[in-house]
Amino acid sequence: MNADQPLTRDQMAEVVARDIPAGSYVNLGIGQPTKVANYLRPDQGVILHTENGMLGMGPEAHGDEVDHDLVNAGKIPVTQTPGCSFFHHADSFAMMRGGHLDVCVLGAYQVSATGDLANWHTGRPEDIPAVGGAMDLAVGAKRTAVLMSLLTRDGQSKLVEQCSYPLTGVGCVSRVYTDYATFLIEPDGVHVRETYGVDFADLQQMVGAVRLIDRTAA
Amino acid sequence: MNADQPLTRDQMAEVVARDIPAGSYVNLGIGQPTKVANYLRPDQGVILHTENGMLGMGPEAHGDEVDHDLVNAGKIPVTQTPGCSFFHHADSFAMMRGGHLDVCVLGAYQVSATGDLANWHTGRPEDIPAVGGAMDLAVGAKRTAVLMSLLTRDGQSKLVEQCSYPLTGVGCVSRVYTDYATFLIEPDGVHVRETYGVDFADLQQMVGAVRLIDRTAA
Amino acid sequence: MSATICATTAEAVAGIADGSTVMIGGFGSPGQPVELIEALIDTGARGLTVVSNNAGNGDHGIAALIREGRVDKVICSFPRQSDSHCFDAAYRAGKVELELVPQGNLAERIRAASAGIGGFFTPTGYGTMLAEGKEVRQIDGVDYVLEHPIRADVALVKAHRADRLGNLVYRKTARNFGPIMASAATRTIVQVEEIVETGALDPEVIVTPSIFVDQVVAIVDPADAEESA
Amino acid sequence: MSATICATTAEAVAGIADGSTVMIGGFGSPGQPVELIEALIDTGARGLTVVSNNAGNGDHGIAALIREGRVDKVICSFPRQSDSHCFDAAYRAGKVELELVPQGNLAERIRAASAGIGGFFTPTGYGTMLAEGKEVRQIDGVDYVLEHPIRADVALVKAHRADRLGNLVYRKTARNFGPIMASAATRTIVQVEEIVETGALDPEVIVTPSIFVDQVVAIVDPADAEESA
Repeated sequence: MNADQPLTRDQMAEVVARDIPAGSYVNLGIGQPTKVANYLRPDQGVILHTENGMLGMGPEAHGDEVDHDLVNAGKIPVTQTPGCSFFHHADSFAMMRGGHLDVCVLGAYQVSATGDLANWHTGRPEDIPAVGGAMDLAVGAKRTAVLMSLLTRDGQSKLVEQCSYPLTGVGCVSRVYTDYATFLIEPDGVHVRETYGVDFADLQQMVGAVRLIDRTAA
Repeated sequence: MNADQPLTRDQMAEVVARDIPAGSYVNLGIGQPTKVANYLRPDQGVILHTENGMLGMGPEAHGDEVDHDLVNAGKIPVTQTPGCSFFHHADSFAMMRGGHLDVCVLGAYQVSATGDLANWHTGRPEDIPAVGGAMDLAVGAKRTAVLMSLLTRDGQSKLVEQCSYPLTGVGCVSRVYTDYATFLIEPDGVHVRETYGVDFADLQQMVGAVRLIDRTAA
Repeated sequence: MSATICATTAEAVAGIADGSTVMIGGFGSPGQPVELIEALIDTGARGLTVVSNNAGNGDHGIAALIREGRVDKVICSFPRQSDSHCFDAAYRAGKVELELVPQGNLAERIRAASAGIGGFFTPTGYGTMLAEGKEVRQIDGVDYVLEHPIRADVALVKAHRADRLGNLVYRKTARNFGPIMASAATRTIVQVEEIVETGALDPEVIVTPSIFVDQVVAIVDPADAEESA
Repeated sequence: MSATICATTAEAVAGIADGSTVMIGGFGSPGQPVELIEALIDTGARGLTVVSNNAGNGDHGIAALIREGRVDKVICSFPRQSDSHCFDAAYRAGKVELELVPQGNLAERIRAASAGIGGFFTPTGYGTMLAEGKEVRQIDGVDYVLEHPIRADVALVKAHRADRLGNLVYRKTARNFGPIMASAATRTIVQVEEIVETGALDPEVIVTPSIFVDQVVAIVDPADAEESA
């Protein structure tokens, strides 16, 4: 969709979901990317992995479904699906690090033009750092995608030449889904696949220093 | 036992069995050391490990007990005991390499005075080499014991200053059970705990260059 | 050596020395052995290094151990949570040291200790501040960081069922760090909801073989770390 | 990507290229996927590197693959057996290269490939001729050898049951190399005795999650490698 308006968070999740090939094994991290699950079609046959030791994770649990021994990476109670399996943490992260997941979707503070990811630490000395599985997810999947708003609250592009926040991984991101555009990070540069509510020239101005390649007509 | 005669193979196995502390987890390798199992008392509560993925291995299977999916490291059909468990090869060798087995008993071509072990390869160029789990077992257990005849067929001591056969492991053997004596390999040298059919002086002559320490009176 | 079935948590945790490194299972609340941790607090042991995915949540379990001043250092991946106020306060007061480890490296370092591996090259963390000062190497075109095993004197683990030999099975995502911690510590102490006769667990489904287990205690109705009073 | 249920072994192994590295499960006969190997022979693929614990026994399975001249190299721990005449003849004739690897290093190198580990320090083999020319390092007073992952294009694995997603369970000591090979190859082809409906396998007892499996074929009454005619 080359939409007339910037996408809402739900629309962004929908674009990501539509892009996931049928039959993929997918990790949706924590927070906003988990919304993508709401837009996966049953006939897509996507199987969700959660880092805390499960394949075939189902939707959030409610009421009597809640089982305190069954949570997702955000420690929210979830359900199981037929054909799910449980395994320990070393096996779960071997699955990630070994490149067995087809797609991983993460949030980000910043993504660089060469696919560096910053999403785990503000770098502020007063903040207690916590990394969790972010660095493992960043380098592990066959395709690491980022889902984020393009601009910070004060209007700065989060797609940058070089990350100023502490890195999560180097050169690991290949797609960036934002409210204003979907970007493909390729060896020859950052391609723009779609824009939403802006045209290519507007977008180039928004991201400033990062030189974009227009593929919206393709 | 300080016996009047050199020990038979069965008696050697019995001495090894008697030395295994109650409640130990033990690997008996392949070949002659597997005889040790015949002399373990039920009240010893010893649990046998086999490298091909099982704890709680039972005796050899006969007749209707034979199950082609249940074999020991020598690929001989065996039985299972209550409380046994199955696991894959990486887990099985992690269990060995990680030092979780209390005792491992192996055969040998030679053992050196500092506990080097040679038991996998004759070194003859015409022989096809095969190592199996020998090197893993040698370095993995809390205590690696060797069960072997003291002398080669032509009367050479297999307890040697330095192994002439290709090594299986360096400094890994701490006990050597033979037909003529039981040896303890310790930091200060090779101690003789018991002799069978020979006295200490005879034994020292048989092993030649390796200087022995007499503890038979202890 | 064979596992011992203990009548009480106090008996199970007896003898944990001051200054011990203690692995504690759990991913947040699921799998966290709250009753064993409370028994550890009761022993008075101090100067502990805790290895766990999180640094405690709420006021019980690991959070209580930190609040009571028993922990000098935490090795974990995710200390900051909405209800990690016990850790947060101790950390900001400079009372507890933090070694932050990416979760998969934490799991793999624990697994390496259990498997007798002296070190391994991992891609995770390469080029980040968590790899600063560590040896790096490019192998077949991929950049790796060298990481070393994390060993422990004691592991406290929560499983679902044990047999009398100490074989363990877990329940759903409460499995998490239990199996790898059980196999990486010199002494492994386990709380389970039920102890069954030896032979009652299918040998195909045992997750932690008894060789890794030293003490087992049954807690029939264990507290949830987030909810226990 | 999701696994495919195949009607025949020919369909399951289709497309294995000449020169492929092929992991083959089994410890001797238990776990050896004889029917898949025979289908591989039928494809005519040549110049293969076989990774397996043994180098074939009797006249079927791996032994037949070697006898038919399809194998350029074997990476294994124990080629020499009482009935390994097919390998022995090919080896002595200089037709097949042998890389001999201690069994635990073989398992750990396969596991490293599956886990994205670039290399690891193992104590096994240190100071022996099987470590000659390899990097060594002393860490905390223990001597180690650096070993690297063994990856494969294809794994042929025999399991007991699969569900329609490709989740696997094994049977007794036939489990052996199956789970680690299934997770270390680009493409994993599995023969099982029975395919059950998705959801029929207890999620707690699945040994190989479906993510590692590409093709599944049912062989109702599989041959034993030592006995098949």
